[in-house]
Amino acid sequence: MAIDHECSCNKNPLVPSLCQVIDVKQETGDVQTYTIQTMDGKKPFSPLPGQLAMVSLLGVGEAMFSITAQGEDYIQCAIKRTGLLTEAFHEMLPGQVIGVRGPYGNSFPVDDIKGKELLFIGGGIGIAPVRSLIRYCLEHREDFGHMDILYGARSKSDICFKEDCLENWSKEPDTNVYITTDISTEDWDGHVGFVPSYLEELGFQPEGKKVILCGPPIMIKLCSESLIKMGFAKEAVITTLEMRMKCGIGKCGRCNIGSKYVCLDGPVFTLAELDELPDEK
Amino acid sequence: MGNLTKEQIQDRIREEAKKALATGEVSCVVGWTKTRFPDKTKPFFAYTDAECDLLVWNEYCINSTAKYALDDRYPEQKIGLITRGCDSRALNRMLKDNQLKRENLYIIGVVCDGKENPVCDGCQHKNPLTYDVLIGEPVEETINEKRFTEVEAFEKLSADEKYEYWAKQYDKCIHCYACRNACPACNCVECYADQYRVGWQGKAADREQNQVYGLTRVFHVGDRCIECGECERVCPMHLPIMRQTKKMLKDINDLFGNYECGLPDDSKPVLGEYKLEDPDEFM
Amino acid sequence: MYLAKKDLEKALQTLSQKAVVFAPILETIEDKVSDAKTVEKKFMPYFDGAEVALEGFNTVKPPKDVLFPNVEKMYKYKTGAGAYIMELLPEDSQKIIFGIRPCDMRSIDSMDKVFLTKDYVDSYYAKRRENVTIVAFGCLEPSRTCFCDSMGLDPNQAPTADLMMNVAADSEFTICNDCGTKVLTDDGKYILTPQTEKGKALLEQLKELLSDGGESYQDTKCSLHIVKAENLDEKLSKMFEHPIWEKVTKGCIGCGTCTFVCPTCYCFDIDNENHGAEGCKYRCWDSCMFSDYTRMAGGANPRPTKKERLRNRYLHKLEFFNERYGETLCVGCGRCIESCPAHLDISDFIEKASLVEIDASDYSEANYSEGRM
Amino acid sequence: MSVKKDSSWEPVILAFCCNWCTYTGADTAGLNRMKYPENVRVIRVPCSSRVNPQFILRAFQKGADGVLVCGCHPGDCHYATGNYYTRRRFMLMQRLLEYNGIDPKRFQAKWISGSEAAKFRDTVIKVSAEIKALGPNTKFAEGYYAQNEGGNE
Repeated sequence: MAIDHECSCNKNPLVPSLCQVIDVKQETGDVQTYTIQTMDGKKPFSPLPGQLAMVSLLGVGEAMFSITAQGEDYIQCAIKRTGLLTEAFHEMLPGQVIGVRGPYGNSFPVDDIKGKELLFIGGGIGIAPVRSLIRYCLEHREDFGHMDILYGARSKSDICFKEDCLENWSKEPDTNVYITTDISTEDWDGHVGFVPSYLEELGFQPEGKKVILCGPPIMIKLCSESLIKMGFAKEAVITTLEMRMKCGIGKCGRCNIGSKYVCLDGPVFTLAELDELPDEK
Repeated sequence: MGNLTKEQIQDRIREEAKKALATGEVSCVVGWTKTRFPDKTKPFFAYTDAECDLLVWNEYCINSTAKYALDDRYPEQKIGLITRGCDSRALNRMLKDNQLKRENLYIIGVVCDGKENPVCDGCQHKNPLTYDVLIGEPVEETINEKRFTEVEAFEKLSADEKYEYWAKQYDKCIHCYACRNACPACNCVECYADQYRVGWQGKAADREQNQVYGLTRVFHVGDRCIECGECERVCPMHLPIMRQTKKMLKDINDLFGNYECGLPDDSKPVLGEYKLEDPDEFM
Repeated sequence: MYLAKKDLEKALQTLSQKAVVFAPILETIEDKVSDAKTVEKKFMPYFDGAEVALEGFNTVKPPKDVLFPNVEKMYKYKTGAGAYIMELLPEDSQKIIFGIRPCDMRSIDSMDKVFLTKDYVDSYYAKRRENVTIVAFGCLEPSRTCFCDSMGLDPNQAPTADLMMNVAADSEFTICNDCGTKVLTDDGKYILTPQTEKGKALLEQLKELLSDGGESYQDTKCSLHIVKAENLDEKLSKMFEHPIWEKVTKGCIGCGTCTFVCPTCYCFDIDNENHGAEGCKYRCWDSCMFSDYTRMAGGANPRPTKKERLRNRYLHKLEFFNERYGETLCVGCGRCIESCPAHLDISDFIEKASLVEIDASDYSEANYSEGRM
Repeated sequence: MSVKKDSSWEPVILAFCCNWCTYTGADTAGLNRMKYPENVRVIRVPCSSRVNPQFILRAFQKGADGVLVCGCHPGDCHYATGNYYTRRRFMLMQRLLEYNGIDPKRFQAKWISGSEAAKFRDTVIKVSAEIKALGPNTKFAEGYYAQNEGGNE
């Protein structure tokens, strides 16, 4: 039996290539952003907005992270400290050698949303995948209509990508940024309240608008309900899922929801697509 | 043997199960029902009278019912359990380990007439030790003179012979953890073996990891083993797991006096207590 | 073409010269303290004097580990100064799986679909698969838990094997003293039918032992015939929240036996083993029945109890795989039925699910258990 | 497993020492410039009963040739009763390991107080000599170094 190697990556998809962390940025108390380059200073690969990278700390483990930004010669991942592996990631210093493979997963449907008005909703670390699309849209600003960005964090100090959220994005043409925090603190004079209620307060018009929604599961659930109440079609709401992943290429079996693999067919789904899947998220 | 035939016991089980459900205090009764194979029964949860009529009693009712009480440690209603001698010891084990509350259990004891299971030949407790109702007349218990003969014989082998034997056995192990999941002494809320990220043992099912798993489990349960033989029965690769646990029990008997687990007394597990006059070999 | 039974050993010896031949062999572990010998039939490399048992029941474990080993090293690495990652691919050695049963052959077809299609090709599996030639053997006596013909297979035929081997139609049988099953008498013949180029090449190696002629025996039937709805996968897709799941999963003890003896279970985990600064990344079989399988770093688990886990396993076999790859993942080999500690029975589930009414809000075993015992 | 039993072979011995007695004893031995074999790696534990039997299995798995557990004499435990549990636990462990083919000399336990520097030295010398006589341990050990080069076959 001869096997046609029609793999999209031309090499062993399960073996990472060596890369280095060239910059570590403390975003919040428990989130760091890593800028990653190949050993010879190149970009590891060019992901589409919303795609994932399998990042491995040799000897500790590997896990899937969304790629939050990319530049000429780097990609960036924002990682929140939640378990043993991410704990180890947080001890990394610039110059750390890591393994990276990818990019995996589908991506935000950039062609579908061209010419549309966009509403980005992010909560907590959920802003990470959304940011990759926001950056893409800002780079191709003329292709997209009006943009609203709604971001909620626990408190001011928990806001990820502070320069982008608090300064840069609101300066962009035809872009509104709304930030809310769950609790009020002395250093915060903006809106206080949870994302779903702020969303209803702001009352966006559904016509010609696409929504990109990402955050903790409960926020996604409540926001989807609010959006549907506001008249958005399920096809117009795009969200991302997370599941435990090991291989990233749809073989190892664990990230399935029904017959779909989050690592291969996801992580980006519309609410309409999610409705088709069994309720095991 | 008790004064009831198998059919009579089966009828009484169904009757008691229905009675228990009728009180409204018991949500379901766990027993056995037929499968498509005449020599196999499967654990069965009866919630209604009609389902109670599917409960059976025959020589193939070999699965332990006790472990299913752990599925819901804080039930809203009592769980009814058809309980043989070994199951009642298993329940005592879990009650003593504070995994269950007696008031959450409704125990229908059945005097056991032996099952098609090799371990039943050495049974020392055919009568349930703990129960709310008892089916059948208690029988006289027999002492198993051969409880440790196999262990004693194995001890006499040379170190290399022993190692080779176990190495071959652990080569067969497929890491399915059936022994753990069937064992009433394995009642930790989260098993160390599921904590792969902590690094107690690797996940690969090779000889070294299997040996570590096997010995760790033996040591974890060795002083609390009730000798029900479930570990050996469920092993799809037929590893002689009891030969290990019985070794622990034999040493405990030799060093710290007569010891049997799962009896309704207030004794503690051997490794959970000490005596000042214990023998000392480390001076 | 046929091979006389007395020449089987010679044939295996001939094949062993060019490849490692995995055949169903009886392995005995002596126990010096009791008379109880443990005899296990398993696929292992053929050696001179091996007790090959083609006939009789199928092996306890399937031969899937020839293609997809229990533990497989993926790459080794070094951390810190001089860090490197070095791929470890399987060696280029030829292997033959000799005497695989039609159900297990069909399960290899399913694994081919998983590992070799859908955007990514798994390099490790591909390398092994290329170097493997498969000789299938038509069942003579299915064990009592076999139901492959209900799942659309024929226990006499494995159309995707390289070489098909059946006993001759005019064979005579005796009952084996050790295992109590039907075996070919010593003067019997095996009919060999090549089905691929690889199979023809194998026949070429054996040509001195072969003679022309012979009809193959095709009359083996499975012992278990089950009711299976035509559109079971569609039906199950509407039954995700059905009360049947609560009932059929109650008895499960949550071990991984069914997944490890299953010929089609292919899920794996990836982990590493460190020795100082060096180490290697390996993958090993994993089981969807374990809590660790889907538990995420924060502790959240989308499948928290055995109900969700067993449901996922059954649906993967009977619905999800159909939707993704167009075939059922259960091949009806019956291993999980024989090995399950709690005596759960997937064939029983298939029957019940086929008979159940989707809209029924209440499900009682009592309504479905009569009439089939 | 490559057996490296030549004359230069030195065993790897792991000693779990209680912080309150043996560790101090080992310290005193050092201060008094007592000589003892350097193939012993000391791991300080808060009490000998801190030593989980799995530590011992894991030590053998990762290449130790012998394991030594040292604690306070019965009655002297800093936590009053810890070493009584140790005593029961490791008497059983030693027997279980022997039952699985490990020479009982490879896993030993000893009571050594903070003032018994000489006993610590003597114990280490004795254990080291005994294990040297037994040779390298291959039982329970991971076959990593043997398979390292060969890839998957």
